[in-house]
Amino acid sequence: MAVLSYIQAITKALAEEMKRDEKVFVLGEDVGVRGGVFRATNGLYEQFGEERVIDTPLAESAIAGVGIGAAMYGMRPVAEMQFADFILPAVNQIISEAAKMRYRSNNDWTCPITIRAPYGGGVHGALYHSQSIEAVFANQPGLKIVMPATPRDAKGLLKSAIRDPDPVLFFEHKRAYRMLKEEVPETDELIPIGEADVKREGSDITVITYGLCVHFALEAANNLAEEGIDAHILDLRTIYPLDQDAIIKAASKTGKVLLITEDNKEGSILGEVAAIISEHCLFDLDAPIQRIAGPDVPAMPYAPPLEKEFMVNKDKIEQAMRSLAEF
Amino acid sequence: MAVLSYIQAITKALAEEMKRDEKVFVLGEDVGVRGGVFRATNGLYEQFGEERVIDTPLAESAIAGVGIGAAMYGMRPVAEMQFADFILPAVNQIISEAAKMRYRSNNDWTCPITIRAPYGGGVHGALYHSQSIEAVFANQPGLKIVMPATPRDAKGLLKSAIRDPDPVLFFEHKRAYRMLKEEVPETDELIPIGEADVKREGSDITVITYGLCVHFALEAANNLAEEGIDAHILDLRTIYPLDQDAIIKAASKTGKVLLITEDNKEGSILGEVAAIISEHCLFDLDAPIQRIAGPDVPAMPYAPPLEKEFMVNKDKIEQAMRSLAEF
Amino acid sequence: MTINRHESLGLSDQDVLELYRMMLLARRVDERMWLLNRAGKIPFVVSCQGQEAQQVGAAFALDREKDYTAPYYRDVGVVLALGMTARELMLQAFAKAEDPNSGGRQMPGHFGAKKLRMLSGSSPVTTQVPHAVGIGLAAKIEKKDIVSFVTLGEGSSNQGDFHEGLNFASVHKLPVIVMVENNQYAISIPLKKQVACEKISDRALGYGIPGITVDGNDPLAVYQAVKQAADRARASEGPTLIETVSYRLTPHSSDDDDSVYRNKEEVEEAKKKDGVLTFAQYLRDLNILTDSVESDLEQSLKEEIDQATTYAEAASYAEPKSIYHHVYGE
Amino acid sequence: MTINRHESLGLSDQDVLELYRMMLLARRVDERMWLLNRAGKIPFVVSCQGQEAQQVGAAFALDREKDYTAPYYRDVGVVLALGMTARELMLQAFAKAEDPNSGGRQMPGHFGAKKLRMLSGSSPVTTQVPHAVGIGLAAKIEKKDIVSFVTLGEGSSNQGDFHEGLNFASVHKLPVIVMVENNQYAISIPLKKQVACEKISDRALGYGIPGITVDGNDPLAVYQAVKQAADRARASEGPTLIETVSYRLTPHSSDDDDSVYRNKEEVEEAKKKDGVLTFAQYLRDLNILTDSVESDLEQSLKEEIDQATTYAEAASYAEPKSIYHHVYGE
Ligand SMILES: Cc1ncc(C[n+]2csc(CCOP(=O)(O)OP(=O)(O)O)c2C)c(N)n1
Ligand SMILES: Cc1ncc(C[n+]2csc(CCOP(=O)(O)OP(=O)(O)O)c2C)c(N)n1
Ligand SMILES: [Mg+2]
Ligand SMILES: [Mg+2]
Repeated sequence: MAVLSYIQAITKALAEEMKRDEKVFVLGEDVGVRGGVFRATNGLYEQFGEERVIDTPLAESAIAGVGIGAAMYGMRPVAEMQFADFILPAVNQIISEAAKMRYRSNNDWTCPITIRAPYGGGVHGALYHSQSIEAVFANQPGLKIVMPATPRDAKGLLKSAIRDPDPVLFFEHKRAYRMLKEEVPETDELIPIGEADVKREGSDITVITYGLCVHFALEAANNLAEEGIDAHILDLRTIYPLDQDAIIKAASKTGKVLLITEDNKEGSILGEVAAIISEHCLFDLDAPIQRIAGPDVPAMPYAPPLEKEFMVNKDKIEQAMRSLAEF
Repeated sequence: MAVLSYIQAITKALAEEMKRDEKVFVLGEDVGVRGGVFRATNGLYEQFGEERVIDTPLAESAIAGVGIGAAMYGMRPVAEMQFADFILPAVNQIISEAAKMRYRSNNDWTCPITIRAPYGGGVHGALYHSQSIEAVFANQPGLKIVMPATPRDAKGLLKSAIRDPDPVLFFEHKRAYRMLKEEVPETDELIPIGEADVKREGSDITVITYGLCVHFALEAANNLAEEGIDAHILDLRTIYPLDQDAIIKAASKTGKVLLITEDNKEGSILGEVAAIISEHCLFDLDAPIQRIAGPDVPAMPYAPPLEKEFMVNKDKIEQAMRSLAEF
Repeated sequence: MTINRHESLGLSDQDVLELYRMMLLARRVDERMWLLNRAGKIPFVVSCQGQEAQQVGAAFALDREKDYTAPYYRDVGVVLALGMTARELMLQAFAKAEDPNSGGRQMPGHFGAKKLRMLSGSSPVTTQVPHAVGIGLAAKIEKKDIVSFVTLGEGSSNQGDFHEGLNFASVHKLPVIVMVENNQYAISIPLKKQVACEKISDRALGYGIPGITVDGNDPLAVYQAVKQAADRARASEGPTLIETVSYRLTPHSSDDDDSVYRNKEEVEEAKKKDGVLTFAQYLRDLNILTDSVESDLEQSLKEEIDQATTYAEAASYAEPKSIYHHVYGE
Repeated sequence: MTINRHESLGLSDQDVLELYRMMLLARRVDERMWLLNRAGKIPFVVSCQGQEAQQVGAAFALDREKDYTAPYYRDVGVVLALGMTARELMLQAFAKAEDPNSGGRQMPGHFGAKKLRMLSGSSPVTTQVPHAVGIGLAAKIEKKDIVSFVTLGEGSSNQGDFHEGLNFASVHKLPVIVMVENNQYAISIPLKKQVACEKISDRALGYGIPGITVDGNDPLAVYQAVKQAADRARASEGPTLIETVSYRLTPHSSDDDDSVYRNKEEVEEAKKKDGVLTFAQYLRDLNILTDSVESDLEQSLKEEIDQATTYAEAASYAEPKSIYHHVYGE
């Protein structure tokens, strides 16, 4: 096993899949010679050539739409949106086309495209380079949305996404890219889409979250362990469709649930998680379902003190976990 | 008071606002000579001329984007999307631009645009003329989303939307257009955006819903009244941002809550409603929070038996209300 | 005297008769749909009438064993020429389980059949343009001799996806043919309120590709233009934009009332140039279409459509519970 | 001998000196930003270097008391010429509360100021094109003598909003000027991988409007083109598409490393045509810019920028709790 950063894990997954299956190709803005603005496709152009690592014109609807057409043909396109915020011009292609292709054609045509995009804040990216955009898509049957929290998950889930027979949106936390490192198996590990993962076993309170917040929660849990508070942490990993069983199990286990997202609070995917819990295990609850999220303002500002005020962080989480435990 | 259909109420609101304020104008596909494909803008072209009732090229991103520019200038554009399903090419303009204009400019520029769109199913419209699309937008601070259930609400809320200093998405149920009729005051009635409305007082169970489902719920409630079940029905009316107080009050009142939407279940706006309840009045609940919604398939099919299977209807609701009462 | 124009295009008398048969089949199927709609038997029709010549002419210029297509909702002529049958179209109109396009899930006019390499289409206009470009890209990557052919209305050429798709195809020199069927209206909006350019094909210059405008009522002119574009595509010379000019003879759809926005005279005037009539005249002038051939043809089409209708009407809907299937692959 | 080209454009010697001062101010502000960035004082710069001539030339051709603008992120020259000050730009760079563009909410380069009738811009490219068209529409409805001027990069001209916006403006004959600043790159993607047309202005034909390509290093050529377009707009003759050709002299932004995708020689070659240098030479040749004028100018710009920097660095951030304000109107 080698220690890989989150972004190295992404690059490795891409390289391995391109090597394994020549139907796999990459397209997006600056993914070629430049290797991507974050360098997620670093080295692929050199290794696989310009026909399989395609620099596209600056047009997200075309990146998605051309990818969809190629996927219908039988290719396995991996499209990159330079920032998740810039996926919005492609919403019609993703929701009207990719998500509905199999269904509308009664299983005749399929659309095995993967769309990767860096999301998330805390990088001085201001309003348009910091957003969590998943809620826009988390109501579209036919789509799957994956948001890995660790390098190992990132690699194994991206490989699964590329092999998945249906369209997958794959959101990578841009602050995780270089911040997170861990040992990642050299083997061809596939991590199944649709399964949440218990990142920490615990018995006092349950934290359900995804993405970078998993780490904040784990750090907080470590601190709280010293105070005798034992947190159970479920990483959703796939945020659409949700792993209902895992959510119900995790919530029932402790009866005290804290949900965390970096997204704006109202209308985030946490609402659905809360609904699942209150539909299925209401009587197992010993406390109201708590949520920590970004505030309901459009997106995080640029100036450092303003960004800080917006961002969910370890301290906010730790405090909420503590009061929930004490409830 | 005159009896108006839902669509007549819309047309009347438009005409009154255009008369009151010459900054108000209408733009969209076929809204001029044709008076709209549903005839919502019927007569406006004749009354206000082609400069204020503008037939646009077939391009939704431009309809929204040009409207946004005009709104920044100080006009009060009312843009029509021919079907809610076709708002998707305009998502970037709506979310990145309209919703964030005031915030990103630190209150310097504003964007008082209203975007109307007919949504909803049960009209043999198949996948792309039947969708409930609100969840795509119900996570965007800066936006308001209104979905009136009655002619009177439609008129009063549309007038408020046009006068609102911020962007408002205004979704009209296309099956309600000619099906619903009621007395609507001739006066200049403004119904406030952001306030839910109790459409029926009751003490046994609480139903929270919006749009056409309000009527199904009211009909079901009438039937159930004969069985001695007394339902409290809250019409959300504004589905973003939600009227939290009204939701908490309605849920606490009976302790048994049924949420209803025509949208696909997972990720619909009901999740947020459930989250608000389970955050604020968990201990007032006597039953798990129930949800009735469309199934998690991309959208309703065309063939009548398939469409019927998809659609929420009075019977499904009545049954759910009965079992909740019996819980 | 009428000059034989098809020979020099490499088309035999039999070819052009078959071309005409296809046009007429499209017209007769379409007419039947309206009757069924007005009789309350099918809820919706969207028509090809007035566009059959360009549709069939174009389809005949493709390699119907290899090429991919992304037809738009009016393309009854295209899909018939590519191998969809009248029965299949009737199954679609009646929204029955056997409809190969979607099993009754989608409205009529939403074509698609993998066996015919015909991409599945949706309602939001112009999304198919990037898809067709994606096919072209796949063909290029895989070094396959495939042409990707896509159609849309002239109103739809104002969508962003038209621009983005054509630009992508031209930068990557992909084997794509984009054919804009200019029928003068986008629902109620006349051409001059949709665009300010003289010709839709003027847009080609912005992509550095050939842009051609042809008479959409003349199947041979369209055949020739599409053939040349296909040759270019196969020679790796990149995409072509073709505009076919004709007129929409019916209302936009069975839900539309066109008397609100255009007058009868205009429609009557256009009917004189109807490709079905003018091409029949061409064939009659060359003695290819004789009275007896014509009446046999009409007779056989009528039987085909009658049978198709009877079959489709009697066929079953899909099971209600089937709506839960095929959201994701199993 | 250098010919006086500005007189015939109605520009006095003082005008062109002022024009040059503005170009130089833009350059010097930009250079200072890089120094501050490399010193770790400001997190981000996106540069105007190489595009000052077109930016200032264009702005000078507008009616700066009436017209509306929607500049894009490189338009330091445009916004300075329109009345934004070096201090305001520094406040933006340091993201301080007094930044008139956004109070420190947005990144540098996201301009906007209602008092200057300069629309607020976002990061997703090209969205400003329809906005500018909306201003043109409002001007037409309200019968106001307003020209709406919008800029974007050539890479951004491949977005759907470019097409949809220009089409709308041309159909409705709106007083809009769309200026594409073609600097040869969209981040790492060179022009030939972005478009296949010869000139970006070739796209105008598809909208039935004039399309003009001018040397972006020549402020007078740009001034003339924009002036003519503004005259057309004021005469209700509709929109104009202008392409200004130059070169991006810096990396895409302070986060970019351009050595990965282009070589130094290419950049050095382009620097020879740098409008700041060539226009200075023009003014020197005409004896408008003398050594003493130039050193006074540099000195005064330096002082202005020093003061702006000092002020902005010392200024306060907005209150953290202010992030909850201005989501909706009160
Ligand atoms: C994105 C989108 N917006 C609106 C519609 C509604 N609509 C369906 S067809 C049509 C007009 C299309 O005109 P054109 O492209 O000229 O094709 P034609 O119907 O004339 O063949 C419109 C507005 C749609 N289907 N998709
Ligand atoms: C919709 C969108 N996609 C991607 C980006 C990321 N991005 C920022 S600038 C840029 C290149 C723009 O190139 P061009 O339009 O030529 O302008 P230039 O920077 O060269 O002046 C890209 C891809 C963005 N801002 N918006
Ligand atoms: Mg048309
Ligand atoms: Mg550029």
